[in-house]
Amino acid sequence: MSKTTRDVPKYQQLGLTSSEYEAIGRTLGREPEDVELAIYSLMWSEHCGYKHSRSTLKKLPTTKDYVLQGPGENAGVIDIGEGKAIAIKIESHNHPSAVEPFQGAATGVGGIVRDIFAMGARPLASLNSLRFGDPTKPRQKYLFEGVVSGIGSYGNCLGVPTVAGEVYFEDSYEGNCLVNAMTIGILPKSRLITAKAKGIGNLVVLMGSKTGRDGIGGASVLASQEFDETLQEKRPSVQVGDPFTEKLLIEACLELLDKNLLAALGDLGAAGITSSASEMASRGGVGIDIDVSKVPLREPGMSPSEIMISESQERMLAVVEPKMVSEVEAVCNKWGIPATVVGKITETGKMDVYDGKEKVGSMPVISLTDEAPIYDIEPIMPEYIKEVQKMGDVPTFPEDMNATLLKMIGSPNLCSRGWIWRQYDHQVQTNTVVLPGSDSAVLRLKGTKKGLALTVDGNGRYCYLDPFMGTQIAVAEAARNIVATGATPMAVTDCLNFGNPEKSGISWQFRKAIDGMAQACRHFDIPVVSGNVSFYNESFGKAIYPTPTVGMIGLLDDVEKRTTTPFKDAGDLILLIGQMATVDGQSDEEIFSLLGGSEYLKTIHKRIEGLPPELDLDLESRSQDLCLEAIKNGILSSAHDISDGGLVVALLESCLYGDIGAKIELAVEEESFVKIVVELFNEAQSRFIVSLKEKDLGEFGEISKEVGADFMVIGKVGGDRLIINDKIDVSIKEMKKPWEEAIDSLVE
Amino acid sequence: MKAGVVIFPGSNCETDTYDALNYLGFNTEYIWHRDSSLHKVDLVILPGGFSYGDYLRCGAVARFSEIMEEISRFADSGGLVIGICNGFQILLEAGLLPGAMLHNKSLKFICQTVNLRVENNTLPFTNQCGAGEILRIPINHYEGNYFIDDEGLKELEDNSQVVLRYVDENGEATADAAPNGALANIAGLTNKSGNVFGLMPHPERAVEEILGSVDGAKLFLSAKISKEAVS
Amino acid sequence: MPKVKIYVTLRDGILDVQGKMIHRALGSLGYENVDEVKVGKYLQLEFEDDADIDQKIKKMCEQLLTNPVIEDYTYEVE
Amino acid sequence: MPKVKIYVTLRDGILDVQGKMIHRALGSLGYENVDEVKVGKYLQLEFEDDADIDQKIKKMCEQLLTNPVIEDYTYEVE
Ligand SMILES: Nc1ncnc2c1ncn2[C@@H]1O[C@H](COP(=O)(O)OP(=O)(O)O)[C@@H](O)[C@H]1O
Ligand SMILES: [Mg+2]
Repeated sequence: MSKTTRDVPKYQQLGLTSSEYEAIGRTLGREPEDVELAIYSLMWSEHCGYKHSRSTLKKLPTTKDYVLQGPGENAGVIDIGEGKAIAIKIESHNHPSAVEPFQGAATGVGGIVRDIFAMGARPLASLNSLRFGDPTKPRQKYLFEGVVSGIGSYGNCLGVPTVAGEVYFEDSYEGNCLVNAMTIGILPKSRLITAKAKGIGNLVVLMGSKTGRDGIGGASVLASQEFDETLQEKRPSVQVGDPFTEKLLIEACLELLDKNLLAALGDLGAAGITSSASEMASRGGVGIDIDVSKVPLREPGMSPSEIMISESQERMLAVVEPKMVSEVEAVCNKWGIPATVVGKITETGKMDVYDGKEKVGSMPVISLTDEAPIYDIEPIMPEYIKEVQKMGDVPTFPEDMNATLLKMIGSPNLCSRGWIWRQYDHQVQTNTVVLPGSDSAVLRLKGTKKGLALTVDGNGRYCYLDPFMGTQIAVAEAARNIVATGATPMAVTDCLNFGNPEKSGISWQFRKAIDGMAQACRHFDIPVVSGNVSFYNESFGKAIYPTPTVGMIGLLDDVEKRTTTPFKDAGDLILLIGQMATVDGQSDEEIFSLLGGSEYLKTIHKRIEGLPPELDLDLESRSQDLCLEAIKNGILSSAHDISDGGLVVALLESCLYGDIGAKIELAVEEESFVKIVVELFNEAQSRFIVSLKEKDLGEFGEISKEVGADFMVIGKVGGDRLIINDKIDVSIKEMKKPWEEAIDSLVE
Repeated sequence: MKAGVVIFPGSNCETDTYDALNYLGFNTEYIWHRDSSLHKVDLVILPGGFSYGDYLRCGAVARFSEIMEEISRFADSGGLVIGICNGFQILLEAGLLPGAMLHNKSLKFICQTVNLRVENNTLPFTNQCGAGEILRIPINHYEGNYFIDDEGLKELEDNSQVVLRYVDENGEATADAAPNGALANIAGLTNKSGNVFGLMPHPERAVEEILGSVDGAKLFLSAKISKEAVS
Repeated sequence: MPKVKIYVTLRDGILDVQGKMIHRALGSLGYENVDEVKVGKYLQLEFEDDADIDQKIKKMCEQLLTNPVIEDYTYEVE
Repeated sequence: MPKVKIYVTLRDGILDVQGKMIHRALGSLGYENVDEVKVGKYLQLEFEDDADIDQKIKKMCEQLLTNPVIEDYTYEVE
């Protein structure tokens, strides 16, 4: 042992502070044993204990009449009628993916899928939200390719379609990529089960893969500290995914639930048996005994601590009545899944760990869960905010707008994501009726007329400039994406990716973001039913952009009414829902400031500054109501929200996906070049591009009056070019190649 | 007509196939890989998925399943067998169809809809298609780069065993039209006697308007009609 | 306990896409003096005893471990 | 022209999903006396000359051919 490690007390090596160590001693009334220390260190880690977020998260709205299960379980569950319910959850796997992108992302998918079938739901679809650094750098390319293929390989093998997602490239993620995986599942309401241990004397059954040394302290420790050189040493703890075993585990668990053989079910994620067992006991208000000598091992010579905290993948923990055990074993056997009784439910209120006959640890269950320490770090607005929010001088805009547009549409953040989704099976289960390439994916629900819309959205750059507004926009954009397909937003699952929460500046970002999310969700009346917090996304002391990602699900009563992004028929009118961004009488500086935080400013002028666009929640609701009502009345041929890249990019996307042109006349003062540029590229919120038949314009106007939303007719679908006033004139065919092949040429 | 969809550990298109067949009016049953009988079905379908995780090689382990012996006997006696994607790979590994699959030439998984030209419309799987008709059906695989030696290829072509070929929008079997690099653009083929059919595309994903194409239905319906004509 | 090492490669005449890709990648990293790259599988088996070991290995390889349509193999017993 | 054979295996403690599967499949085919199966990659490189060959191989392996986070390798020059 080297000198340094000998001098550092063991608790500190495990990441506990001296006051935390003392608190453990007080709880136990003695010095903790090795096993106990290992267990506390993980349960009180940020990842399991939510020490820096628990109090803030309470601000989020989480209830509504159809919410069957809010935050606190493996996944949130909502009632969608006709006896069916949907489980939904998102989770980060940022740190494991930064160490080993393929396996990190693959096991991220594996983990979130287990959360879903742990609720009794059959996994129905997955999404992902990704962030990397500059994709022209070899390491970033390697991470990006590895993550995409890891997500694909795991999900494809399981037969769970990956139907949507988002990816952005910003320098701030260079040392710390983000990989957020989201899954939803469907269940008959009667099959809903929770990870709430019950029934004194019931047995605890471990199902799935054998336990090895992989990922000892992996996810929880990795996710609870910043990246630095010592990470190298942690490498061997990489966990490898085995999607084949997971697939069998899904089938076995759902069959066990259909046969009513389980009293509780939970997955094993970070901190393995430790967190699963203690959280199940804690929710049920009972005690639990675990005998590590019963756990089937993959490697010889594992210590009780190692067995308790191993993060071997593809394992589930169930609580079973003794008389059911043989039937449970029979079902597992059919699917080739080992199932072993490793403990029992007790009335002690303690988690007692045995190694055969010998008791090697005994801890009050709630001391591991509810009583984990809480820290409230004083939030202080970071220095950088004032600096970056200032808008610099008005630059000289490039004259050639066609070239500018070409550059934008071929840039990493705006180009087609086809390279990604072609590697994902997005059709298995034959429910995907709006494929990737629209604002949200839409699934039909077999046996009903209904459909589900799914999206995940975040905007790190906006949140960096203004975390409150940026997060509100993330919620609004997700809702807008759901609405653009004709669905009504139902629920949010959120993944909060931030830097080191012990720093007051990060604490400020985090609180502002939650305030923004809470206010927006309350306004739209969309409950947050599950989520995940990922802190310590820093490398060498530098934090990522604060990046809350918003996963959202919406419901269509009639899936036949779904609407997609692409323009359809020549002659259709093109309408802008919402308003033009500029108003008469503004100075050039005022107009220019509307480009704050935009893709245009970043891609063309390499500037990340200003304030993100403003969001007026009432205006947003009215715009959404107009779009949604029009779709429900069946009068829209296409709908697409305006977001990254602004009006012109949204128009071009509808052309590119539809393989058809458009002619647009914008009402702007011809002589003001600043105004034109800003109108084309600003990212003002609460807007959609929709198209419809001329005969339906009257009806559309009626709806707009009813809901009080603005719109204007701006052009017509047709031809093979996008023409905007005399400023833009590009061939759709010629734009298609750079747009479609941008990622290919980046990674090849 | 009674169809059986075989479930191997790791199959994941069995439900899709089952739903598609029922939608098309078949009377469909699942067959478990450890069953020793085919439940008197008229058509056996080996669905897509990742049997045994596709570890080692696709289909390499599944071919030893108990049910495969029955399927061999069934095929030998002229019974209709369709292997879709992983099912095709299993049939190749089992030697019920000639050739083998290699990694896609891009070394990437590919999920997209392709154009397929019907090369032989006299089979029990294609009699509802026109000669040279172009079908639009999704593919979804990592190992669909079909290979067979020169002699084998000649035999396939001579016997009109090639059923489907990847083609471009103009119906030409150009090299670029096979996204996976398949030899001679082969997407689907039969055995010599024309009763065992393997194909990489997923016809069960193209049987309803809402899924974007109904071209896959033609392949299943062909089997149904040819069976009804016999009985 | 005999340890068996089995090397599985693609048969001659079959395009080794992985090999080709790695060759290209090596080239672009500046390793210019590599003429050819072939990629195969490497299997390591531990046997309990060496009774009939050659015969067993051959049978395993032909039955399961390789696909003779596309693959060749060699092995070593240690 | 030196021929280099590189054997890449998973590092100890890293789950070998393929090996596990093959082991099980061999068992069910009646090969009972196999204790362990490990699956790795086998690379064959032909070099134009043997200048600095060891150094080059090591660099290649670390840079491209193996994933040092989860894999180990050995090699032979012929
Ligand atoms: N990582 C990804 N995985 C799967 N699909 C993706 C991914 N990234 C983007 N997509 C898909 O590409 C399309 C465009 O994405 P994006 O521009 O982020 O949409 P929006 O701005 O409407 O949220 C969407 O259909 C989205 O689902
Ligand atoms: Mg959108």
